[in-house]
Amino acid sequence: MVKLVYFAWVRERMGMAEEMVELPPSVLTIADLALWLAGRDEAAALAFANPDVVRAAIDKHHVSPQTPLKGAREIAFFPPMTGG
Amino acid sequence: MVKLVYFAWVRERMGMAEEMVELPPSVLTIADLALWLAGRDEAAALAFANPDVVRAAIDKHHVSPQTPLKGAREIAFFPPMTGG
Amino acid sequence: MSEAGHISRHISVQASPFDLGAEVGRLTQSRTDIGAVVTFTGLCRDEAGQLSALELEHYPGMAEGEMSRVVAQAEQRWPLQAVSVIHRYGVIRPGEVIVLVVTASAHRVAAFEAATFLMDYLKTRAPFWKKEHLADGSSGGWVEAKAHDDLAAERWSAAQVPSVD
Amino acid sequence: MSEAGHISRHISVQASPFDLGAEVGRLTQSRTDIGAVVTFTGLCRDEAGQLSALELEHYPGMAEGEMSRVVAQAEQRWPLQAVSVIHRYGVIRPGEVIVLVVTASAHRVAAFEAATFLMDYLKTRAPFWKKEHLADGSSGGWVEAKAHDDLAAERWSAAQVPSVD
Repeated sequence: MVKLVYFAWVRERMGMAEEMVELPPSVLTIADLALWLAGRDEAAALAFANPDVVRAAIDKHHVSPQTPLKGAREIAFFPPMTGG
Repeated sequence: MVKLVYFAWVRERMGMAEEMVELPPSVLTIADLALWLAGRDEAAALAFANPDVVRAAIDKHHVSPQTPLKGAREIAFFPPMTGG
Repeated sequence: MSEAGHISRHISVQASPFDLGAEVGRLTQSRTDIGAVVTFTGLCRDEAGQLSALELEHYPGMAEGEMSRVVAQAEQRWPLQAVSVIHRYGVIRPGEVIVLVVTASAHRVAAFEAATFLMDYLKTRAPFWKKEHLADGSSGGWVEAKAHDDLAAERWSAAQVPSVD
Repeated sequence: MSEAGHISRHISVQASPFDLGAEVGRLTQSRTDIGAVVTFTGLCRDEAGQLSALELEHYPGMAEGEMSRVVAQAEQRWPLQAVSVIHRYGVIRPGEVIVLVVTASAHRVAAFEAATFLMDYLKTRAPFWKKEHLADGSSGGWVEAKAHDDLAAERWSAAQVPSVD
Protein backbone atom coordinates (compact mmCIF):
# COMPACT_ATOMS: atom_id res chain seq x y z
CA MET A 1 0.00 0.00 0.00
CA VAL A 2 1.14 3.51 -0.83
CA LYS A 3 -0.26 6.84 0.32
CA LEU A 4 -1.38 9.27 -2.39
CA VAL A 5 -1.82 12.95 -1.51
CA TYR A 6 -3.38 15.66 -3.67
CA PHE A 7 -3.14 19.44 -3.55
CA ALA A 8 -4.93 22.50 -4.94
CA TRP A 9 -7.12 21.80 -7.99
CA VAL A 10 -5.89 18.19 -8.22
CA ARG A 11 -7.26 17.68 -4.69
CA GLU A 12 -10.52 19.44 -5.58
CA ARG A 13 -11.01 17.39 -8.76
CA MET A 14 -10.12 14.12 -7.01
CA GLY A 15 -12.62 15.04 -4.31
CA MET A 16 -10.18 13.98 -1.59
CA ALA A 17 -6.92 15.11 -0.01
CA GLU A 18 -5.38 11.64 0.33
CA GLU A 19 -5.98 7.93 -0.07
CA MET A 20 -4.19 4.61 0.39
CA VAL A 21 -3.93 2.48 -2.76
CA GLU A 22 -2.58 -0.93 -3.75
CA LEU A 23 -0.62 -0.41 -6.96
CA PRO A 24 -1.05 -3.02 -9.71
CA PRO A 25 2.26 -4.61 -10.77
CA SER A 26 2.10 -2.86 -14.17
CA VAL A 27 2.29 0.60 -12.54
CA LEU A 28 6.03 1.30 -12.34
CA THR A 29 6.47 5.05 -12.81
CA ILE A 30 4.77 8.33 -11.96
CA ALA A 31 3.45 8.47 -15.55
CA ASP A 32 2.05 4.94 -15.21
CA LEU A 33 0.33 5.91 -11.96
CA ALA A 34 -1.24 9.05 -13.42
CA LEU A 35 -2.56 7.04 -16.37
CA TRP A 36 -3.88 4.29 -14.07
CA LEU A 37 -5.63 6.86 -11.83
CA ALA A 38 -7.11 8.66 -14.86
CA GLY A 39 -8.74 5.41 -15.96
CA ARG A 40 -10.15 4.63 -12.53
CA ASP A 41 -13.09 7.03 -12.28
CA GLU A 42 -14.52 10.28 -13.63
CA ALA A 43 -13.06 12.47 -10.88
CA ALA A 44 -9.55 11.19 -11.52
CA ALA A 45 -10.08 11.39 -15.29
CA LEU A 46 -10.80 15.11 -14.83
CA ALA A 47 -7.84 15.64 -12.48
CA PHE A 48 -5.42 13.96 -14.90
CA ALA A 49 -7.09 15.12 -18.14
CA ASN A 50 -3.92 17.00 -19.03
CA PRO A 51 -1.17 14.89 -17.43
CA ASP A 52 1.57 17.27 -18.63
CA VAL A 53 0.33 19.93 -16.20
CA VAL A 54 0.24 17.71 -13.13
CA ARG A 55 3.44 17.69 -11.08
CA ALA A 56 4.49 14.93 -8.70
CA ALA A 57 6.62 14.32 -5.62
CA ILE A 58 7.80 11.11 -4.01
CA ASP A 59 8.39 11.28 -0.29
CA LYS A 60 8.31 15.09 -0.47
CA HIS A 61 10.88 15.48 -3.26
CA HIS A 62 10.05 16.67 -6.78
CA VAL A 63 10.18 13.89 -9.38
CA SER A 64 9.70 13.61 -13.13
CA PRO A 65 7.03 11.46 -14.88
CA GLN A 66 9.68 8.81 -15.62
CA THR A 67 10.66 8.33 -11.97
CA PRO A 68 10.11 4.75 -10.70
CA LEU A 69 7.73 4.35 -7.77
CA LYS A 70 9.73 1.56 -6.16
CA GLY A 71 10.13 2.14 -2.42
CA ALA A 72 7.81 5.18 -2.36
CA ARG A 73 5.80 5.65 0.81
CA GLU A 74 4.00 8.88 -0.13
CA ILE A 75 3.28 10.06 -3.67
CA ALA A 76 1.89 13.57 -4.22
CA PHE A 77 0.18 15.07 -7.27
CA PHE A 78 -0.36 18.81 -7.65
CA PRO A 79 -0.51 21.67 -10.16
CA PRO A 80 2.52 23.81 -11.00
CA MET A 81 3.39 25.79 -7.90
CA THR A 82 2.28 29.40 -7.45
CA GLY A 83 3.83 30.40 -4.15
CA GLY A 84 6.28 33.20 -3.46
CA MET B 1 34.98 85.36 -8.42
CA VAL B 2 34.06 81.72 -8.21
CA LYS B 3 33.79 79.46 -5.15
CA LEU B 4 35.98 76.35 -5.13
CA VAL B 5 35.11 73.52 -2.72
CA TYR B 6 37.22 70.44 -1.93
CA PHE B 7 36.33 67.09 -0.41
CA ALA B 8 38.03 64.06 1.17
CA TRP B 9 41.75 63.77 0.33
CA VAL B 10 41.58 66.65 -2.14
CA ARG B 11 40.42 68.85 0.78
CA GLU B 12 43.13 67.44 3.06
CA ARG B 13 45.90 68.00 0.49
CA MET B 14 44.65 71.49 -0.37
CA GLY B 15 44.62 72.27 3.37
CA MET B 16 41.22 73.94 3.06
CA ALA B 17 37.58 73.07 2.44
CA GLU B 18 36.81 76.05 0.19
CA GLU B 19 38.13 79.29 -1.25
CA MET B 20 37.06 82.14 -3.51
CA VAL B 21 39.26 82.65 -6.60
CA GLU B 22 39.45 85.03 -9.54
CA LEU B 23 40.00 82.91 -12.63
CA PRO B 24 42.52 84.12 -15.21
CA PRO B 25 40.99 84.53 -18.69
CA SER B 26 43.01 81.57 -20.02
CA VAL B 27 41.24 79.12 -17.63
CA LEU B 28 38.21 77.98 -19.62
CA THR B 29 37.55 74.37 -18.60
CA ILE B 30 37.73 72.09 -15.58
CA ALA B 31 41.00 70.66 -16.93
CA ASP B 32 42.42 74.18 -17.30
CA LEU B 33 41.43 74.99 -13.73
CA ALA B 34 43.01 71.82 -12.31
CA LEU B 35 46.24 72.58 -14.19
CA TRP B 36 46.24 76.21 -13.03
CA LEU B 37 45.65 75.19 -9.40
CA ALA B 38 48.40 72.52 -9.60
CA GLY B 39 50.86 75.22 -10.61
CA ARG B 40 49.83 77.63 -7.86
CA ASP B 41 51.50 76.07 -4.79
CA GLU B 42 52.85 72.83 -3.33
CA ALA B 43 49.61 71.81 -1.61
CA ALA B 44 47.63 72.11 -4.83
CA ALA B 45 50.42 70.42 -6.79
CA LEU B 46 50.04 67.43 -4.45
CA ALA B 47 46.23 67.45 -4.65
CA PHE B 48 46.27 67.52 -8.47
CA ALA B 49 49.40 65.40 -8.96
CA ASN B 50 47.30 62.83 -10.77
CA PRO B 51 44.57 64.91 -12.42
CA ASP B 52 42.89 61.83 -13.95
CA VAL B 53 41.82 60.69 -10.47
CA VAL B 54 40.27 63.98 -9.40
CA ARG B 55 36.56 64.34 -10.18
CA ALA B 56 34.72 67.64 -10.52
CA ALA B 57 31.26 69.13 -10.21
CA ILE B 58 29.87 72.48 -11.32
CA ASP B 59 27.01 73.82 -9.26
CA LYS B 60 26.53 70.37 -7.72
CA HIS B 61 26.35 68.39 -10.97
CA HIS B 62 29.04 65.98 -12.16
CA VAL B 63 31.09 67.33 -15.07
CA SER B 64 33.93 66.07 -17.26
CA PRO B 65 37.39 67.70 -17.55
CA GLN B 66 36.34 69.29 -20.84
CA THR B 67 33.33 71.09 -19.38
CA PRO B 68 33.55 74.92 -19.74
CA LEU B 69 33.50 76.91 -16.51
CA LYS B 70 31.42 79.75 -17.97
CA GLY B 71 28.61 80.74 -15.59
CA ALA B 72 29.79 78.45 -12.78
CA ARG B 73 29.18 79.73 -9.25
CA GLU B 74 30.58 76.75 -7.32
CA ILE B 75 33.20 74.32 -8.61
CA ALA B 76 33.99 71.19 -6.58
CA PHE B 77 36.98 68.84 -6.78
CA PHE B 78 36.98 65.45 -5.09
CA PRO B 79 38.26 61.85 -5.35
CA PRO B 80 36.17 59.09 -6.92
CA MET B 81 33.17 58.49 -4.70
CA THR B 82 33.10 55.67 -2.16
CA GLY B 83 29.63 55.94 -0.64
CA GLY B 84 26.93 53.32 -0.59
CA MET C 1 22.13 34.28 18.83
CA SER C 2 24.32 34.92 15.80
CA GLU C 3 28.03 35.29 16.26
CA ALA C 4 30.51 36.76 13.79
CA GLY C 5 31.73 34.24 11.25
CA HIS C 6 28.78 31.96 11.80
CA ILE C 7 26.32 31.22 8.97
CA SER C 8 22.85 31.63 10.37
CA ARG C 9 19.83 30.17 8.65
CA HIS C 10 16.15 30.60 9.43
CA ILE C 11 13.41 28.78 7.51
CA SER C 12 9.77 28.94 8.48
CA VAL C 13 6.38 27.93 7.05
CA GLN C 14 3.79 29.69 9.16
CA ALA C 15 0.24 31.03 9.21
CA SER C 16 1.11 34.15 11.19
CA PRO C 17 2.51 37.38 9.72
CA PHE C 18 6.18 38.29 10.20
CA ASP C 19 7.87 41.57 11.03
CA LEU C 20 10.52 42.64 8.52
CA GLY C 21 12.61 44.62 11.00
CA ALA C 22 12.56 41.83 13.58
CA GLU C 23 13.51 39.17 11.03
CA VAL C 24 16.49 41.18 9.75
CA GLY C 25 17.48 41.97 13.33
CA ARG C 26 17.44 38.25 14.10
CA LEU C 27 20.16 37.75 11.46
CA THR C 28 22.29 40.86 11.92
CA GLN C 29 22.16 41.77 15.60
CA SER C 30 25.44 41.55 17.50
CA ARG C 31 27.36 40.88 14.26
CA THR C 32 29.95 43.22 12.76
CA ASP C 33 31.01 41.19 9.72
CA ILE C 34 27.93 41.75 7.52
CA GLY C 35 28.25 44.43 4.85
CA ALA C 36 25.05 43.96 2.86
CA VAL C 37 21.53 42.80 3.63
CA VAL C 38 18.95 42.35 0.88
CA THR C 39 15.32 41.59 1.66
CA PHE C 40 12.44 40.64 -0.58
CA THR C 41 8.91 40.90 0.75
CA GLY C 42 6.02 39.59 -1.33
CA LEU C 43 2.65 41.11 -0.52
CA CYS C 44 -0.94 40.34 -1.43
CA ARG C 45 -2.28 42.86 -3.99
CA ASP C 46 -5.97 43.68 -4.26
CA GLU C 47 -5.85 43.70 -8.11
CA ALA C 48 -7.54 47.10 -8.35
CA GLY C 49 -10.11 46.19 -5.71
CA GLN C 50 -11.21 42.90 -7.31
CA LEU C 51 -9.48 40.61 -4.81
CA SER C 52 -10.66 40.18 -1.23
CA ALA C 53 -8.08 37.56 -0.20
CA LEU C 54 -5.63 34.90 -1.31
CA GLU C 55 -5.85 31.45 0.23
CA LEU C 56 -2.49 29.69 0.27
CA GLU C 57 -2.42 25.91 0.38
CA HIS C 58 0.87 24.13 1.02
CA TYR C 59 2.33 20.64 1.31
CA PRO C 60 3.46 20.39 4.94
CA GLY C 61 6.90 18.90 5.29
CA MET C 62 7.74 19.20 1.61
CA ALA C 63 7.43 23.02 1.79
CA GLU C 64 10.07 23.21 4.53
CA GLY C 65 12.17 20.60 2.71
CA GLU C 66 12.19 22.45 -0.62
CA MET C 67 12.90 25.76 1.11
CA SER C 68 15.87 24.17 2.89
CA ARG C 69 17.19 22.67 -0.36
CA VAL C 70 16.87 25.99 -2.20
CA VAL C 71 18.65 27.81 0.66
CA ALA C 72 21.43 25.19 0.64
CA GLN C 73 21.94 25.79 -3.09
CA ALA C 74 22.18 29.54 -2.53
CA GLU C 75 24.70 29.02 0.28
CA GLN C 76 26.80 26.91 -2.09
CA ARG C 77 26.73 29.46 -4.90
CA TRP C 78 27.34 32.64 -2.91
CA PRO C 79 29.38 33.52 0.19
CA LEU C 80 26.39 34.21 2.45
CA GLN C 81 26.61 34.99 6.14
CA ALA C 82 22.91 34.62 6.90
CA VAL C 83 19.74 33.58 5.09
CA SER C 84 16.12 33.69 6.14
CA VAL C 85 13.12 32.40 4.20
CA ILE C 86 9.59 32.65 5.58
CA HIS C 87 6.47 31.62 3.67
CA ARG C 88 2.95 32.02 5.01
CA TYR C 89 -0.07 29.84 4.33
CA GLY C 90 -3.78 30.27 4.98
CA VAL C 91 -5.96 33.28 4.21
CA ILE C 92 -3.99 36.43 3.41
CA ARG C 93 -5.66 39.81 2.79
CA PRO C 94 -4.50 42.57 0.41
CA GLY C 95 -1.65 44.56 1.91
CA GLU C 96 -0.52 41.60 4.05
CA VAL C 97 2.84 39.89 3.63
CA ILE C 98 3.10 36.46 1.97
CA VAL C 99 6.80 35.66 1.70
CA LEU C 100 10.11 37.00 2.98
CA VAL C 101 13.65 36.33 1.80
CA VAL C 102 16.63 37.87 3.61
CA THR C 103 20.23 37.41 2.48
CA ALA C 104 23.30 38.81 4.25
CA SER C 105 26.84 38.87 2.89
CA ALA C 106 30.04 40.86 3.14
CA HIS C 107 29.34 42.32 -0.30
CA ARG C 108 26.28 43.58 -2.10
CA VAL C 109 26.44 41.57 -5.34
CA ALA C 110 26.25 38.24 -3.49
CA ALA C 111 23.33 39.43 -1.37
CA PHE C 112 21.38 40.75 -4.39
CA GLU C 113 22.02 37.70 -6.58
CA ALA C 114 21.24 35.19 -3.84
CA ALA C 115 17.95 36.91 -2.94
CA THR C 116 16.90 36.99 -6.61
CA PHE C 117 17.86 33.33 -7.02
CA LEU C 118 15.95 32.32 -3.89
CA MET C 119 12.77 34.03 -5.06
CA ASP C 120 13.03 32.59 -8.58
CA TYR C 121 13.46 29.09 -7.15
CA LEU C 122 10.80 29.42 -4.47
CA LYS C 123 8.29 30.52 -7.12
CA THR C 124 8.79 27.36 -9.17
CA ARG C 125 9.81 24.72 -6.57
CA ALA C 126 8.19 25.47 -3.20
CA PRO C 127 4.88 23.55 -2.93
CA PHE C 128 2.44 26.43 -2.36
CA TRP C 129 -0.71 27.17 -4.35
CA LYS C 130 -2.73 30.38 -4.36
CA LYS C 131 -6.50 30.49 -4.67
CA GLU C 132 -8.24 33.80 -5.22
CA HIS C 133 -11.27 34.99 -3.31
CA LEU C 134 -12.95 37.85 -5.14
CA ALA C 135 -14.46 40.98 -3.67
CA ASP C 136 -17.89 40.01 -5.06
CA GLY C 137 -17.83 36.89 -2.84
CA SER C 138 -17.06 34.38 -5.60
CA SER C 139 -13.95 32.27 -5.97
CA GLY C 140 -11.60 33.46 -8.69
CA GLY C 141 -10.11 29.97 -8.85
CA TRP C 142 -6.52 28.86 -8.60
CA VAL C 143 -3.78 31.22 -9.73
CA GLU C 144 -2.04 29.84 -12.82
CA ALA C 145 1.71 29.35 -12.88
CA LYS C 146 3.50 31.78 -15.17
CA ALA C 147 5.87 30.66 -17.91
CA HIS C 148 8.19 33.59 -17.19
CA ASP C 149 8.67 32.32 -13.63
CA ASP C 150 9.97 29.03 -15.05
CA LEU C 151 12.27 30.98 -17.38
CA ALA C 152 13.53 33.11 -14.49
CA ALA C 153 14.44 29.97 -12.54
CA GLU C 154 16.01 28.26 -15.57
CA ARG C 155 18.43 31.09 -16.31
CA TRP C 156 20.27 30.25 -13.05
CA SER C 157 21.10 26.81 -14.43
CA ALA C 158 22.76 28.40 -17.45
CA ALA C 159 24.44 31.17 -15.44
CA GLN C 160 28.16 31.05 -14.85
CA VAL C 161 29.67 31.16 -11.40
CA PRO C 162 28.52 34.55 -10.06
CA SER C 163 30.85 37.47 -9.60
CA VAL C 164 31.40 38.75 -6.07
CA ASP C 165 32.35 42.33 -5.37
CA MET D 1 0.56 59.32 3.73
CA SER D 2 0.75 57.00 0.70
CA GLU D 3 -2.39 56.22 -1.23
CA ALA D 4 -2.88 53.44 -3.73
CA GLY D 5 -1.75 54.40 -7.22
CA HIS D 6 0.50 57.16 -5.93
CA ILE D 7 4.27 57.01 -6.45
CA SER D 8 5.88 57.84 -3.14
CA ARG D 9 9.50 58.91 -2.91
CA HIS D 10 11.67 59.48 0.13
CA ILE D 11 15.26 60.74 -0.10
CA SER D 12 17.33 61.63 2.93
CA VAL D 13 20.95 62.46 3.79
CA GLN D 14 21.22 62.24 7.54
CA ALA D 15 23.61 61.66 10.43
CA SER D 16 21.15 59.58 12.45
CA PRO D 17 20.53 55.85 11.99
CA PHE D 18 17.33 54.64 10.33
CA ASP D 19 14.98 51.80 11.15
CA LEU D 20 14.41 49.34 8.30
CA GLY D 21 10.92 48.29 9.37
CA ALA D 22 9.78 51.88 9.86
CA GLU D 23 11.18 52.98 6.49
CA VAL D 24 9.44 50.15 4.63
CA GLY D 25 6.25 50.83 6.59
CA ARG D 26 6.42 54.47 5.51
CA LEU D 27 6.17 53.32 1.88
CA THR D 28 3.76 50.40 2.12
CA GLN D 29 1.33 51.18 4.92
CA SER D 30 -2.30 51.63 3.92
CA ARG D 31 -1.53 50.51 0.35
CA THR D 32 -2.91 47.35 -1.25
CA ASP D 33 -1.38 47.69 -4.74
CA ILE D 34 2.24 46.76 -3.91
CA GLY D 35 3.26 43.17 -4.65
CA ALA D 36 7.00 43.28 -4.06
CA VAL D 37 9.34 45.25 -1.80
CA VAL D 38 13.11 44.91 -2.09
CA THR D 39 15.43 46.53 0.43
CA PHE D 40 19.19 46.90 0.44
CA THR D 41 20.93 47.83 3.68
CA GLY D 42 24.64 48.61 3.65
CA LEU D 43 26.38 48.15 7.00
CA CYS D 44 29.78 49.04 8.41
CA ARG D 45 32.01 45.95 8.72
CA ASP D 46 34.81 45.73 11.26
CA GLU D 47 37.18 44.04 8.75
CA ALA D 48 38.03 41.19 11.13
CA GLY D 49 38.40 43.56 14.09
CA GLN D 50 40.79 45.98 12.37
CA LEU D 51 38.28 48.79 11.87
CA SER D 52 36.92 50.91 14.73
CA ALA D 53 34.78 53.24 12.60
CA LEU D 54 34.11 54.72 9.18
CA GLU D 55 33.87 58.48 8.84
CA LEU D 56 31.63 59.49 5.95
CA GLU D 57 32.16 62.88 4.36
CA HIS D 58 29.59 64.19 1.88
CA TYR D 59 28.91 67.16 -0.35
CA PRO D 60 25.76 68.74 1.13
CA GLY D 61 23.21 69.64 -1.51
CA MET D 62 24.92 67.67 -4.25
CA ALA D 63 24.39 64.41 -2.33
CA GLU D 64 20.62 64.97 -2.20
CA GLY D 65 20.67 66.17 -5.82
CA GLU D 66 22.48 63.09 -7.16
CA MET D 67 20.29 60.76 -5.12
CA SER D 68 17.19 62.45 -6.58
CA ARG D 69 18.55 62.18 -10.12
CA VAL D 70 19.40 58.49 -9.68
CA VAL D 71 15.93 57.80 -8.24
CA ALA D 72 14.31 59.65 -11.16
CA GLN D 73 16.23 57.43 -13.60
CA ALA D 74 15.06 54.28 -11.78
CA GLU D 75 11.46 55.53 -11.87
CA GLN D 76 11.77 56.04 -15.62
CA ARG D 77 13.20 52.58 -16.26
CA TRP D 78 10.94 50.48 -14.01
CA PRO D 79 7.26 50.68 -13.00
CA LEU D 80 7.92 51.56 -9.36
CA GLN D 81 5.25 52.40 -6.83
CA ALA D 82 7.57 53.68 -4.12
CA VAL D 83 11.28 54.38 -3.67
CA SER D 84 13.29 55.33 -0.63
CA VAL D 85 17.00 56.15 -0.47
CA ILE D 86 18.70 57.11 2.79
CA HIS D 87 22.44 57.74 3.14
CA ARG D 88 24.13 58.55 6.43
CA TYR D 89 27.20 60.70 7.03
CA GLY D 90 29.46 61.20 10.03
CA VAL D 91 31.09 58.58 12.22
CA ILE D 92 29.60 55.10 11.76
CA ARG D 93 30.67 52.11 13.89
CA PRO D 94 30.87 48.44 12.82
CA GLY D 95 27.43 46.85 12.78
CA GLU D 96 25.72 50.19 12.14
CA VAL D 97 23.77 50.98 8.98
CA ILE D 98 25.22 53.28 6.29
CA VAL D 99 22.78 53.24 3.40
CA LEU D 100 19.26 52.05 2.65
CA VAL D 101 17.48 51.54 -0.67
CA VAL D 102 13.84 50.44 -0.78
CA THR D 103 11.94 49.77 -4.00
CA ALA D 104 8.30 48.77 -4.27
CA SER D 105 6.53 47.53 -7.37
CA ALA D 106 3.63 45.34 -8.43
CA HIS D 107 6.13 42.67 -9.55
CA ARG D 108 9.37 41.29 -8.17
CA VAL D 109 11.67 41.68 -11.18
CA ALA D 110 11.16 45.45 -11.32
CA ALA D 111 11.77 45.80 -7.58
CA PHE D 112 14.96 43.67 -7.68
CA GLU D 113 16.41 45.33 -10.78
CA ALA D 114 15.64 48.87 -9.62
CA ALA D 115 17.23 48.27 -6.19
CA THR D 116 20.37 46.82 -7.80
CA PHE D 117 20.55 49.73 -10.26
CA LEU D 118 20.12 52.29 -7.46
CA MET D 119 22.96 50.80 -5.42
CA ASP D 120 25.27 50.54 -8.44
CA TYR D 121 24.62 54.17 -9.31
CA LEU D 122 24.82 55.49 -5.74
CA LYS D 123 28.22 53.80 -5.34
CA THR D 124 29.70 55.67 -8.31
CA ARG D 125 27.70 58.93 -8.46
CA ALA D 126 26.62 59.99 -4.95
CA PRO D 127 29.24 62.34 -3.44
CA PHE D 128 30.21 60.44 -0.30
CA TRP D 129 33.71 59.46 0.79
CA LYS D 130 34.70 56.96 3.45
CA LYS D 131 37.68 57.36 5.76
CA GLU D 132 38.77 54.46 7.92
CA HIS D 133 39.60 54.73 11.60
CA LEU D 134 41.55 51.69 12.73
CA ALA D 135 41.20 49.78 15.99
CA ASP D 136 44.85 50.64 16.89
CA GLY D 137 43.89 54.34 16.94
CA SER D 138 45.49 55.26 13.62
CA SER D 139 43.77 56.46 10.48
CA GLY D 140 43.58 53.87 7.74
CA GLY D 141 43.17 56.63 5.18
CA TRP D 142 40.50 57.14 2.56
CA VAL D 143 38.80 54.09 1.08
CA GLU D 144 39.72 53.71 -2.60
CA ALA D 145 37.05 53.49 -5.25
CA LYS D 146 36.77 50.07 -6.86
CA ALA D 147 36.94 49.53 -10.60
CA HIS D 148 34.26 46.83 -10.40
CA ASP D 149 31.84 49.39 -8.97
CA ASP D 150 32.31 51.50 -12.12
CA LEU D 151 31.78 48.39 -14.25
CA ALA D 152 28.63 47.52 -12.31
CA ALA D 153 27.21 50.98 -12.99
CA GLU D 154 28.28 50.96 -16.66
CA ARG D 155 26.49 47.72 -17.47
CA TRP D 156 23.15 49.52 -16.96
CA SER D 157 23.99 51.89 -19.83
CA ALA D 158 24.43 48.90 -22.14
CA ALA D 159 21.44 47.01 -20.74
CA GLN D 160 18.29 46.71 -22.79
CA VAL D 161 14.93 47.84 -21.54
CA PRO D 162 14.34 45.59 -18.51
CA SER D 163 11.79 42.80 -18.49
CA VAL D 164 8.89 43.06 -16.07
CA ASP D 165 7.13 40.00 -14.72
